[in-house]
Amino acid sequence: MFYREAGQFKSSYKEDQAVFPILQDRIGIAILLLVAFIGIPLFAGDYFVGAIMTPFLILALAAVGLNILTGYAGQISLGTGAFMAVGAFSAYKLATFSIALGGAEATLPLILTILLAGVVAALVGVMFGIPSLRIKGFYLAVATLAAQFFIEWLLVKVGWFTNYSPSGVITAPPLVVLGYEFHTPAEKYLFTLTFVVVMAMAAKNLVRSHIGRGWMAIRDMDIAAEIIGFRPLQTKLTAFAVSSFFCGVAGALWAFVHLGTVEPEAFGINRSFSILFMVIIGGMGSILGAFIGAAFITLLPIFLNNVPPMIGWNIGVDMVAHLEFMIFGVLIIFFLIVEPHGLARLWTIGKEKLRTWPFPY
Amino acid sequence: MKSEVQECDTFPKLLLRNARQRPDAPAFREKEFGIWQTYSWKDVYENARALALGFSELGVKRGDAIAIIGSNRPQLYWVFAAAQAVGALPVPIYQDGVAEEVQYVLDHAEAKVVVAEDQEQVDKVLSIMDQCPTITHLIYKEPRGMRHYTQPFILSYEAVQEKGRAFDAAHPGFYEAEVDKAKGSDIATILYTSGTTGRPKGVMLSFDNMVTCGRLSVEFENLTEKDKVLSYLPMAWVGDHLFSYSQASQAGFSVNCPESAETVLTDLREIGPTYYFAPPAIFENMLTQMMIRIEDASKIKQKMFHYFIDVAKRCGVQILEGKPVSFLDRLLYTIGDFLVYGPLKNTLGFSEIRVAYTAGAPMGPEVFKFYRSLGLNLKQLYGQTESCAYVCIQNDKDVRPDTVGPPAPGCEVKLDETTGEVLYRSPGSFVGYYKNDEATQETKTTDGWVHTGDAGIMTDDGQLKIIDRAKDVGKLEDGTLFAPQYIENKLKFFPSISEAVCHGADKDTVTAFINIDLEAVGNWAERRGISYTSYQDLANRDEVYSLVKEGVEQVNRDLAIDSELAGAQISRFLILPKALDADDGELTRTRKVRRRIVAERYGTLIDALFSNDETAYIESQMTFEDGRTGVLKATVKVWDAETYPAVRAAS
Amino acid sequence: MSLKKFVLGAVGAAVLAAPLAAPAPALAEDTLYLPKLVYRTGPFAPGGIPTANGASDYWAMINERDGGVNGARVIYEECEFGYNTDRGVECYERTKTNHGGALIYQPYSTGVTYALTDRTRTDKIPLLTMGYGRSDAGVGTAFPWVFPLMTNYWGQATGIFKYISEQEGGIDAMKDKTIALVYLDIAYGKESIPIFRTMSEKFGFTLKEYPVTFPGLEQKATWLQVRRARPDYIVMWGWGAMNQTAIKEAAGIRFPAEKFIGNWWAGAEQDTVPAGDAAIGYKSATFNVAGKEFPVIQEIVKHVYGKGNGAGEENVGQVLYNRSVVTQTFIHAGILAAQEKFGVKAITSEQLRWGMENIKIDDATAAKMGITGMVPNIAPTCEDHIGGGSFFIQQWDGKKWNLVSEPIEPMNDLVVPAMQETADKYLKEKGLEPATCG
Amino acid sequence: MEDFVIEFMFFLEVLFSGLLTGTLYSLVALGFVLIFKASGVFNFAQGAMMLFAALSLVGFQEMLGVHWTVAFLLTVVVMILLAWCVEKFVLGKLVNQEPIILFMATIGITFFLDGFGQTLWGSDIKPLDIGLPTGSLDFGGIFVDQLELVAGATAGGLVLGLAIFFNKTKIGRALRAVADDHQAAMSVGISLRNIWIIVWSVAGLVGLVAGIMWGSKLGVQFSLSLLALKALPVLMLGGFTSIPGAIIGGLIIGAGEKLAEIYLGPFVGGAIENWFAYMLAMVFLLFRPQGLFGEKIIERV
Amino acid sequence: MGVHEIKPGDVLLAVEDISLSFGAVRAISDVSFDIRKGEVRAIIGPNGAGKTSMLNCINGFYHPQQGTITYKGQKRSAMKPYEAAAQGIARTFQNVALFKGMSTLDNIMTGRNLKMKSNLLTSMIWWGKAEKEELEHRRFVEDIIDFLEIEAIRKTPVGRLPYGLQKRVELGRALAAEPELLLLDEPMAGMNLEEKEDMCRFILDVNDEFGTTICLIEHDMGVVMDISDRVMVLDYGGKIGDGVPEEVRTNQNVIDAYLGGGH
Repeated sequence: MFYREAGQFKSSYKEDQAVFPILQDRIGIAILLLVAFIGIPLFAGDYFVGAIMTPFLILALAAVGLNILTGYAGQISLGTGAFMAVGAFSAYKLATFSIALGGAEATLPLILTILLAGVVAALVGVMFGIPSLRIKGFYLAVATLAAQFFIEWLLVKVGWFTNYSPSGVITAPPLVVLGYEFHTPAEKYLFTLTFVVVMAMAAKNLVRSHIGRGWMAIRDMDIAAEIIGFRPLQTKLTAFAVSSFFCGVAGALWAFVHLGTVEPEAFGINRSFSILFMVIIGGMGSILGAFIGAAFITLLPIFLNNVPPMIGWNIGVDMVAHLEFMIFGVLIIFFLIVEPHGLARLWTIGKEKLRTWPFPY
Repeated sequence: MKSEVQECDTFPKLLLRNARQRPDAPAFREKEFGIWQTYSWKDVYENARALALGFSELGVKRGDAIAIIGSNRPQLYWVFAAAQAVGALPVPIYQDGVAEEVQYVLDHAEAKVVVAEDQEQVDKVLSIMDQCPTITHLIYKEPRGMRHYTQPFILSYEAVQEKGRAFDAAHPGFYEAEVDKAKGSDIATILYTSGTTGRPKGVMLSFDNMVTCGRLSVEFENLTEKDKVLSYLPMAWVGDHLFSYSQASQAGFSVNCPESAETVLTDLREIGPTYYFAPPAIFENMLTQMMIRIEDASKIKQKMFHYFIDVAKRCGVQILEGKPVSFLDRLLYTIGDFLVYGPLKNTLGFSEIRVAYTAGAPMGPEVFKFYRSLGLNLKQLYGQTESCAYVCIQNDKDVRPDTVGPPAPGCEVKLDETTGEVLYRSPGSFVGYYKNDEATQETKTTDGWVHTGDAGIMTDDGQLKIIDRAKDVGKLEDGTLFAPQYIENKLKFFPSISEAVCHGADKDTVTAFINIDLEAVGNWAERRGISYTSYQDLANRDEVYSLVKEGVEQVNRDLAIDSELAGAQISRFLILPKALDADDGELTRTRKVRRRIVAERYGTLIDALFSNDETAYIESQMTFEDGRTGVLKATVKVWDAETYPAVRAAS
Repeated sequence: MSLKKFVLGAVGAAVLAAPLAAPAPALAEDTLYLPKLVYRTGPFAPGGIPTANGASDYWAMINERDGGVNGARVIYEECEFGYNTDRGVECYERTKTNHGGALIYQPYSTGVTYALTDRTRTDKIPLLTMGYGRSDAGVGTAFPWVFPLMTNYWGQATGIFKYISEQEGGIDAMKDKTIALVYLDIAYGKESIPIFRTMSEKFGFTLKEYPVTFPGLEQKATWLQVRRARPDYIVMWGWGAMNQTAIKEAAGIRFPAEKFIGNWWAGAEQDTVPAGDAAIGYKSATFNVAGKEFPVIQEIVKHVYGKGNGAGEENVGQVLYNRSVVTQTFIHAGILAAQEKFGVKAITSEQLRWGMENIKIDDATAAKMGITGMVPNIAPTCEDHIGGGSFFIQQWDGKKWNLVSEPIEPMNDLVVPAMQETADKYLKEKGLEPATCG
Repeated sequence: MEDFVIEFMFFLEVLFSGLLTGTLYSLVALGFVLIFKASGVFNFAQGAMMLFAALSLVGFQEMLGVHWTVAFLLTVVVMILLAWCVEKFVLGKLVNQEPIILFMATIGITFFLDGFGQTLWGSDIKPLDIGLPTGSLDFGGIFVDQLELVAGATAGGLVLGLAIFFNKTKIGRALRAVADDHQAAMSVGISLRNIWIIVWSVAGLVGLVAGIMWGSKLGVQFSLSLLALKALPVLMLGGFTSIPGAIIGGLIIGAGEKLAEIYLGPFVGGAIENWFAYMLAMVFLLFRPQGLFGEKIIERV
Repeated sequence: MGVHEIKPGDVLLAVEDISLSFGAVRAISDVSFDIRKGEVRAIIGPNGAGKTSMLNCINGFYHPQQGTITYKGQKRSAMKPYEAAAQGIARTFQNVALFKGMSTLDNIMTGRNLKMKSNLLTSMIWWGKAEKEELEHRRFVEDIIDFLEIEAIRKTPVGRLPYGLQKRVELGRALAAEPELLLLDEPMAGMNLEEKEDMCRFILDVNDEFGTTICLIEHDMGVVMDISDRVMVLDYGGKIGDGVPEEVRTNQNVIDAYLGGGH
């Protein structure tokens, strides 16, 4: 309906391969970015920015990470939480490195800290990805679950990771980049948003490169992929590394930007599951899907929880919570029945419909 | 000092001008290897120059004919200018013509060089080489599969250009001199008419003809270098020659060639031309497709679609022509534009169109109004090969579905008082038929008036209205005026009817052959659970007959309120067991019905229509989809249709 | 994306609508807004329900009986977070600005406490974590907005040890004894380990640590080890489903229940009743006394349940219920103190912080609040957010909890320096300056 | 020497209690296997079904004040009803979808059941007492939990019962057929729908039994649904499709994690049961990627 | 058998005395043959004759228990399929093995994989090297698309294509690797006559235009005889005939195997 594609011809491969080849999409995404970067921080309250958008974005980033592994490379993982934890705790260790040596404050630049934390998570991810060469399908979940429980356990057990904090809780240093401290929820949100946007772009670039095609090839038909020249182990491990890198950065952001003080349980098995749900509901093999899925899994329950009091329906918080669970469950099933391949597919189909509007095809 | 108009009196000169004035502006685009490969005017000039000199190197002399056979490709368009630059006559040939048709033209034009698109065309030409002794060289554009063609006279396009460049280096100034030798009155090209009857005739057009028509029409429509056209109609057809060559050279706009015949619609959508031409059949076909597609949409969408189409029917044309319309209608139309018309034009690739033409055959007024009501500035153009397709053009502000507009700038039109035949005198009036003076004299009077062969009426305010081919217009036994095409066009507005042939001259009543549209009716049948095995089977179904009958009777009702033609309503019809086909000679390549052939071939059916028989048996030669020929044997039902008494229109 | 926009829009609408929907009674009357994060659902609901009910009932009673605190009506509002830290944070952010601003938060969740430590500092809202949270949060200069009050985990650990040594006839008698520490292997459970290790070193008893994997449904391996180690006492740092399993398992290895002592989150009816007979004789720490005989509880029964209201009668008088009620009386006292000091009825959260630092629960106040004998006296200061509290040991007799000890004071000579040390480390990592007092 | 005897006795006790715990895991895992075998669905909701069944049982007992056997029967009816609903509203609409989609759908069921169960029966902890013995027996210094003995016996009985059901009854044979080939099952004359209802009912029943066992041990409370996590390594080790695999897997995991915790745990700080179970399963899978009893995968092109 | 009479060209790949068995099942027993550079070599045989297994051995997917494979003059030890691919052996599959989640274009692009060098970091950043490389290979792939006349389905997800086109795309994917040796596993299986003719034309064109050596297997003798330079016949894992099509056609063993009706 909104699309007027006639006349948008491509006279170079560069234009043809663009992420958003359609003008209307570019306009849409520009508006979305404007709203995200300017509209929301200006007009939305602290609650929306700090308690809804920031965690949503961070989890969406983790979902992008998992989507690379599960959606693109076809390797199921239930260790996302652990890789986030690795990111969070690595960032903490890196940031407090100089303090631990007796320095006055953290010296490593914050952004570098977070990225390096992602690298550490990537290394750990590669380690736990090695069994993927032999173990396939649902069975692979066992390897990642082992990572999940083992890493959680390790972080609780080994005091070094938490600088010997008695309870195993880590405390993030202040968010300072080039002398500027990110303090208010809106500032923290913008910090997160920038990270997420840049990394989502990077993810999109990756999945449309030959590396991404390798992942999809392995996912769709691993034997054929190997025969045409993809090295299975290398390809899978790259996926594990990149995925874990994203999750690690998300974990570091979660600890440093969102919570500030965090215990290992924040990255427990439930986190892993919920991010997997985001990927499935959002749509496997779609960067956009990761965002939609994250919105569905994180925002919808909050929304459902907010509705009854908003409409003046006073039924007690426990009842509201129960209703929230039931409706949420029903909606998951509903959307799966409507479109089993995820909300992103629903969006794609909707977009296709808009492009051919008013015709059905 | 000559003005630019005088200066640039030939195409090679125009090309040079374009290459200087707008060297980097896109001149041609071709969808190839997934993207629109773009050639600037400078590229075109350089390529044409190399090719032209290549021709010289091959021994082409002034006045030699160079035949072009292939689909619309930039490289083939360049042959025009290249040939003309060295004084040769480019002769484009319909690429889907069978070998003997091609052979006739090559032979008649005494072509010396043939530029063919690909292996398929090369093979076709090779198969008739023996009968065309004038041919010295065969040039191919697409090297695929040509590796094993070792004949010395077969050359690649690049090789010729290479020779040309070498020649250029050896003879500096030769090209410029050759170009300068040409003057406006020289013959620029020979276009062969497809001819509904008999052998094709070679229409000689001078530079003055083509260049002037191009210039006048460009001025008339304000075409600029920013415009885009999609060139997908046969290069041998005068219309394409006018738009893709003459006007493009004049205005400097870009000509866009589709990737292949199958992808025309996609490519049309991608390019989004600002200036578009299509014969009525294509517009009709698009409309049919639209109606079929919308029937698969959800009920709500269908309702919305039809509602807004009705709104457009009510006020769309007025809005397009800037006439007063009620606020509510205007509002509804705006909403409709967002919800329906805009998207519709978008899916068709018409979003950016400023001017669209249709010509070549009269167009059903309903179809015509439909497109205009969507906000598409569709206009009728009247012309023929002999006039460089330039006689009458409708004005933006005064477009009527039943006329072809007033004479175009520089043109004069008059009617033969006795026969009603349309005659014109224009800058585009052809020089003569090649090697056929007799025909030239028959057609062109000494004072320059050209007979069109069309019957027409001049309205009071000077607009020309074409009724039919002059020889086709007849009278029923009782003297009632009978214009078969007029009725046929009305019939063809129904999506289920793809073609119709009416009979009735000198008979007591009008009858019709109907061709159903396989896709539309097939879809319709599927939705109703009617199974069928073939076109023939489907065409013989009672359900389908009923469907067609509804259409026929609707046409009769329409005719009943038309004062002049009310008496000629269709009383009986039948559905032909096969689709009329150009391969069987029943249609021309531009999909006009060859009445004589149809009448000969289906004589027994015509007899049945005018008898009281309920069925008729037919045996006929036909070509199957895979190209095999066979004999068609069928028993065909004949149905009666209701006719209505003439209604005097209130006005 | 359209769906995302829809959800975002809807959520956004909810957010925007919230301040509009909330009536603005401040014009008409003074109010005190006390949001409470609760978990009436999810795996920890058994503990969450009585705590939530206690608070709900108490403020209902205050509004009903007194028309609020000094005439300022109390707006008590619950936000369900299901013991899920993310949702707890969301609840906090959702409620903190409602009704003129939240006065104080009491999350009853370690995870949420950690997550809110930073946020409450920024937002200047006190965080009451009575009996849980960071052990070092008692250092008021480092955590000016956190109020653990009473005792922290370390104090509790030293107190339990003191109790054990009393049972055994003095500290010296502990030298050849073995204490098994069975703890839930998460941040909360680990909190007491350092102080136990210090005590073990100092007092010469043998300490055996037995982590129980979260959530502690399956503890066979732990108890087999305990059995092999044959400890003299078992101290348990448990929570939720772990507790009754542990009590059953202890009975399974025929460990004498009276030598099995839980901390105060492992000593409620919810832990002992499901364990059945196995729990008879089991002991636990508590800083509040169970039972319905206390005036404040009677007032609740009279003013709330007597009028057919109330959140859950079956919880009234239970350990966790009473603990929540006691917590509310401390807030009540803090509000009173702040009202008096600042001379306004509708105090702000910053004023309440002063109030909380200046409550003085002595016999007189306790009598006034109706909690005499229900809880030890405390008197926090700006520097000391604990206030020198003490606690009791109680024992389950199969029907109810009975006190079996006098108030026990922690070994502050051990606890305070340790607190100071980790608090200093916290400040350094955060790059913060200590707050000044006075 | 005596030390050795004591150590050995202790080892035996650890092993035995591990095996018994393992059977309790197997009970949970059995439900997964049944559904996966017959419909290829990895039923994430098995834990929630177990909780829901146990909650219903206790709820009926409390609400109606009836004997537990009556409540048991009522619960069975509820579970059959649930199976019918699952087929009717969820699986029936997702026929021929990929496994991961069906998996996600069962997550929807999980959320719904969690909310629904708590709405009906509340979130409080509820003691479950149907007269199963508690406390431990002393076999010469080896303590054995009576409840776990009962659980072990029940698990054994269930497996036997299921084996008979699958091998000797017409429905059972159809169920096995459907696992191999949907077309074949159709030709037996039992509709896929009914088979799904039956298999989900049976899984619900198994969940109920597991719920009773675990509920007697822990009290009926929300945390029961978390036990599904303990069943995962069992499943992966035993293979998703093998009933004996679930039993053997349970025994291996149960014994393995207890032995590891006691003999390995102290060296690394303890509480290693959770990850050890998965590591164990993973190491197993590295050698047999299709699980203990899964069919060998031959790669073809 | 007159091997030496056939058109000149070095031996590209030689298989000597290969045997392969799965447990007790013997898939190939003691087969030797060679493929010469530039020829179209066919392996035919009834279903289950061990044809696919032979291809699997050649491209390293199966490792024969016995015998040697010499490729480009070098004896090959047990290698992984991707190593074979790196040495210039590409193949198609009997049951189309396209990557269903990707478009035609992307599928063929995967064939360029071995030639693409950009690493993780440059790919993430995209601008510059990675993009340039991607576009260069796109251009190459477009030639293949043009060659195979599949322009219209360039952006269509392959799952939606009819079978015949899928096979064509698969051929495109193999061609994208610019292989020296192209193995085609029943390229015409399941096609109608017209599609078969098209495929034959493409195979010959590939051989002709790119000079690619082709080894194809088929169970249907007819088409193969027309387009192959040499044909080897397998039956029950053993070689029963080898030579130019005419020879094979008249070979009694072959006639028996095909017409004997023993199977």
